[in-house]
Amino acid sequence: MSEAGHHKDYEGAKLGMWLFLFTELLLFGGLFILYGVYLNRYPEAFKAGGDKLNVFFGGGNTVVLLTSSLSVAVGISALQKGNKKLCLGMLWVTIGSALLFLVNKFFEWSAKISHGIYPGSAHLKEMIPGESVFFGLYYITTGLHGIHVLLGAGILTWVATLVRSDKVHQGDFVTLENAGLYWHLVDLVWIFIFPLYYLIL
Amino acid sequence: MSEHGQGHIINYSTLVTVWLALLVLTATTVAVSRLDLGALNIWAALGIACCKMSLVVAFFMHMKYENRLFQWFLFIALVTLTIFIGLTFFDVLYR
Amino acid sequence: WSVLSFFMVGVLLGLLIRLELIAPGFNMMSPQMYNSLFTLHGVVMIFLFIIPGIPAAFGNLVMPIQIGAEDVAFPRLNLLSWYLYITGAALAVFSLFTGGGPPDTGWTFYVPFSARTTTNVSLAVFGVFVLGFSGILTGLNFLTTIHRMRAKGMTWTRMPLFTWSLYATAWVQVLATPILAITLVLIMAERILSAGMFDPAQGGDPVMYQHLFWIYSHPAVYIMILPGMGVVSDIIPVFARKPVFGYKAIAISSVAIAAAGSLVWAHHMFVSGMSDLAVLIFSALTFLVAIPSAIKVFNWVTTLHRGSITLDPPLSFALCFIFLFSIGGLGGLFLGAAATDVHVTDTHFVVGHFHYVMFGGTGFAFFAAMHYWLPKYFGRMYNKNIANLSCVIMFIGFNLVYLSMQIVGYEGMPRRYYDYLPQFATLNLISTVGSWILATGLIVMFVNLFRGLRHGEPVGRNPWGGASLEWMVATPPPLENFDGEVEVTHGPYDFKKAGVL
Amino acid sequence: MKPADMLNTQQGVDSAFMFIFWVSLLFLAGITVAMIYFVIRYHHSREPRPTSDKDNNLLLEITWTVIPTILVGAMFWYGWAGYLALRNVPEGAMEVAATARMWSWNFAYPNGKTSPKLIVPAGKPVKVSLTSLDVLHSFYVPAFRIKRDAVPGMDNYVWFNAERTGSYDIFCAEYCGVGHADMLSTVEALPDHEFEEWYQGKTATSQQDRAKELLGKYGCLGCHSLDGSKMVGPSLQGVWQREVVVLTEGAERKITSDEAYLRRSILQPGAEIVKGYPPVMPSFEGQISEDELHELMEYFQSQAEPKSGQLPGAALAASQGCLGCHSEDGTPRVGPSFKGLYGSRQVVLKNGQKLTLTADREFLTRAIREPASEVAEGFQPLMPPYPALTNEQLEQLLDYLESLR
Ligand code: HEA
Ligand code: HEA
Ligand code: CUA
Ligand SMILES: [Cu+2]
Repeated sequence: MSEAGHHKDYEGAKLGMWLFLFTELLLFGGLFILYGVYLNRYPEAFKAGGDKLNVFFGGGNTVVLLTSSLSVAVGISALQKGNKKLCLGMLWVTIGSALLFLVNKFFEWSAKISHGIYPGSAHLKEMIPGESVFFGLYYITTGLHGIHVLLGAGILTWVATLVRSDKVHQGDFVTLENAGLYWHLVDLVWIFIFPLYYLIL
Repeated sequence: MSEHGQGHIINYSTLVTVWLALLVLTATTVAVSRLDLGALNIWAALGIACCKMSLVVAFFMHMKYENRLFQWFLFIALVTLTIFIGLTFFDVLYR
Repeated sequence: WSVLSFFMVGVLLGLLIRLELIAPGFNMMSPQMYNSLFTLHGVVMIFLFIIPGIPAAFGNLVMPIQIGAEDVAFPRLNLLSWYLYITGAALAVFSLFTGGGPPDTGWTFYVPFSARTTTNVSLAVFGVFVLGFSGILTGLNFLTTIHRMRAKGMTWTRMPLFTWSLYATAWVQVLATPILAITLVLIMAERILSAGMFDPAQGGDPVMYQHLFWIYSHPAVYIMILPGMGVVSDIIPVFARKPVFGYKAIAISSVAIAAAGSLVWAHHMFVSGMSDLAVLIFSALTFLVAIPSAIKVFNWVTTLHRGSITLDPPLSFALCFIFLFSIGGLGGLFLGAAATDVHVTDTHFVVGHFHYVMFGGTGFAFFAAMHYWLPKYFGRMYNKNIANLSCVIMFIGFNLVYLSMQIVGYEGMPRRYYDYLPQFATLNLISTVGSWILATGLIVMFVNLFRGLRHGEPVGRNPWGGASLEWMVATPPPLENFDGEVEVTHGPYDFKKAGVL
Repeated sequence: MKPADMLNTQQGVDSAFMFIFWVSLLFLAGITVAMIYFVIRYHHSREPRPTSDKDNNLLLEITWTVIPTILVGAMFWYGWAGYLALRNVPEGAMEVAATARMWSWNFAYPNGKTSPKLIVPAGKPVKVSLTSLDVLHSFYVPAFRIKRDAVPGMDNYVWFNAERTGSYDIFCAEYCGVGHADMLSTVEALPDHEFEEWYQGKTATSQQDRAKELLGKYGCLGCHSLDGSKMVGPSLQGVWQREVVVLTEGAERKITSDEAYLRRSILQPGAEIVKGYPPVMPSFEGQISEDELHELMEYFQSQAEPKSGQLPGAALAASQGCLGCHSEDGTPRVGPSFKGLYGSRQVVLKNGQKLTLTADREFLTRAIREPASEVAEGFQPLMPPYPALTNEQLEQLLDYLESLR
């Protein structure tokens, strides 16, 4: 390793980040195991549940997240090329998308809740067995994902300020890259949530 | 080893192309879900999601340009997850 | 910060004392209290002591030096992990005094009971969640450190076996702990939101909880034992004055245990109502893990062959480790075989099994590690004779306690019983008396160790004549471990080249 | 041995156990002896320098990988074969449905009979299907090496064959809360005809009949009445735990007629004579068997039990699992004891406030219908509500509680 290796070990930092992403992957993996098992047990109820979810909210949010993923990726390339302004712009786009996503989610959830569909609700208990499992999982999975979106947005904001104050720059951009990696993971998880919950009809 | 730890810079145009591909796949998955393929529906949805995942990982997350070690790690993590799911199903399916 | 991490283990031990000792006293407390007691005993021992024990205390101290690095890859992350650890511990302790009283679910938190009981399970579970996070950070830190920060010449085959075992452990921590995290989140969702994920009335399946729990918690037992095996692999050659036998076999078997150990979780569920096919598969896979463990044991014993052996305390503890771990592990074979497990599962046989592997295994390895490395870090030596004596006392007490537990379990006494039928009384009595002997031995050991580390004879760089890097730096090791670049030219057990033979 | 040939559940388990045990012992002994020998033989006082620095041997590594592999393979196979035997129920097994709840067992037979003990014919295979009403429990009979969890919402089963008559412990082996250790019962394996008698008739009468038969067989009834009237000897009605004045070698003593006393008066009738009766009873030592004595004692005891034993509410209390938490004899368990509960003053917590009230019918009705609303001080709010209980059944329970006041 080079002399300054301690702080500038890019590979090491990225390796650590990737390992962390694996843990996130497995965290959601646990929920996907449950999903798989219960889908197998209650195919009908899951279809009925999926029917009640709004594809437009889900699809819209998918597009929002994909776009935000693009914008971070572009932002990173921009910083690598030394284009700080574009990078910052892109970061703001990403953070904006994250907020948009959350607003969307908020409306979606409140619509569901006003229909009496929320964990432990009396309405759910009356539905065919399995449907309440579907919605339980839906709330836990999207809730956990929502927390990650929030966290991701927070991290990106923090990195954006670092970029602004030139603490992260063309010659030292791991922090940005790692934040980007985290954000992509959030997107990845959604890529699976979307078809599994909104599109089983 | 280059100064910036293989700081391969990806073109904007590549990124945008990938993004477009992702949108197309999203549309496809919605469309496919409208068809009634029986049990195949879920597999189709998963297949498409996996394609999207590979695109994101390879380009947005630069995995294509990282060194072998990273790719191995990713592989290990995915295999682990698959095993967890797979072995669980030996119980659930045959109960 | 490494000193801090040691300190915490010390504090912890103090905290545990009461908890453990009380466990076998059966007639002086209410059933509810007994239930909370073994729950806490289990939670504290597993999540606060034995999982973080060796990696966090000795891993952080020793591993960077062993590979010639100045510190771990992410020192700040390490600090964070330590804070998380303290927070988690505090939460767990806090759960005793607040809400509906101390949790009474057992350390396994099985639903539906854990979702129904009125005691303060949520907080305890959250504490464990935080602890899990702390473990994940340690794990990824170690992986990165070992991959990126090895000194020049420190090839993979020159890494001490302790480091190898930590490497394997770290993988398990990174890949299995998240499943625990999500499982615990689900319990909280179950309790707070009544999400119904595992509630049969709502279509959930309690057995799925067990799958998720054990997907983590079985690999976790290898998180506990692997570092212990690493310690023993490092100690034996030093005191036999000859290179470890089968270096590659031991290193590979560490990784093999980590890998195979991730595939066997459902052997805890043979009577749960799982499918018979699953029983077949998991029973077969379970036996697979026994093989690498056997390989290690054989290699250790062979290392002693034709050496020049000094029975210093670290070696005494290490030999006790081999014996006790073998009993525990061989007991595991009864549990792995489907038919016999049906009879002995959830009895004191299991309790005996896991105390043998966890306490007799990891615990004794931990003691061995303390006697081996602490003089290095404090610069002083304890009284070796007293240390050996305490080892003997503990060994005797230990077998009394747990062998009788295994027998009483085989005779059919279920675990988590505060009261039992008269036919089990004699063995329980022996067990309780044994625990007093064991405790005496422990006290002797700790007193001797602490006295020695404060007032004992000063020691030099290399009190044991070790050949791995930690013995090459000053005593106690300076902040950055090495002055300047290190170049490694020989293996960790090459006593001749290291010039210590 | 093929699993299908198994006549009981123990064989497979035990043979697997023995195989693993001996292999393990062999290895353990080998390792220990080698360790000790090496430490002594190569101690540095004997060998100041190591005599070898050999650090690997491929052949050896392969040997000690392959041999354990074969052995564990065999262990696995034995274990699996034994397990299969536990899963394959022989044809024609009698079916009993066991229901577990916090904290008691209830066994239901095909003809609708229920019992808190598992009464089975000896020598016949029995299949027990397992369900739970609340949390996980586990049905464990060590004598038959069987165990299986009772999981709510899931159907599990075990089978066994009690080859000899006798009483075998049943434990709950899956942790289920405060009463876990008290969730005990027994398998009572009876000879065929006795089982049939029990199965067809009522428990009480069959026991009664047997006892009367015995009393007749040994001629007891010639001197002792069963209806309280005095004959040559004291009446056997209410003989259990009764205060009597006896003469021991001329000296008067007041004693309680407990089991020990009753046994003595059958085996050594001359030792203590109840005041006012002639010392004429012959000893039955050597004639009456231990089993028969036991049966008589049980009979006396059952006769002495309070009337509540016969009330329909008592049976309900047992089958609904009330007795898992509430005792009938005054000892507090998970919940307050039933004895003396009816009509007593109780301090309860309602919405966090303390109230003192009388445990009348109204209160007890609420306590059963909505147990969470008022909780007796010093106890935990654990009791489940019983929505399925009919009003009639509730009345029966209340009558039963009244009888225990
Ligand atoms: C340090 C922790 C640790 C370790 C290392 C192990 C090691 C093993 N364990 Fe154990 N286990 C626990 C901790 C551990 N266990 C705990 C905590 C529980 C209970 C949890 C709870 O319910 O609360 C448990 C429970 C448990 C069960 C479930 C029991 C039940 O509840 O029904 C099973 C079943 O298969 C099992 C099996 C094994 C096996 C096969 C090994 C193997 O890895 C052992 C391998 C070792 C050897 C085989 C000995 C050395 C080799 C020789 C001496 C050479 C000769 C060998 C051969 C010929 C093969 N364990
Ligand atoms: C590392 C793990 C570990 C260790 C070391 C121990 C140690 C001991 N355990 Fe524990 N035990 C568990 C982990 C452990 N246990 C787990 C996981 C469970 C299952 C819980 C559940 O069912 O959920 C369990 C359950 C368990 C039971 C079964 C309860 C039941 O099922 O009913 C019993 C019963 O006897 C028991 C006893 C003991 C005893 C007597 C010791 C003794 O060996 C302890 C001896 C130690 C001392 C007496 C401390 C003295 C030390 C000092 C005095 C040092 C002084 C210190 C300083 C100066 C810093 N344990
Ligand atoms: Cu029921 Cu334990
Ligand atoms: Cu295990």
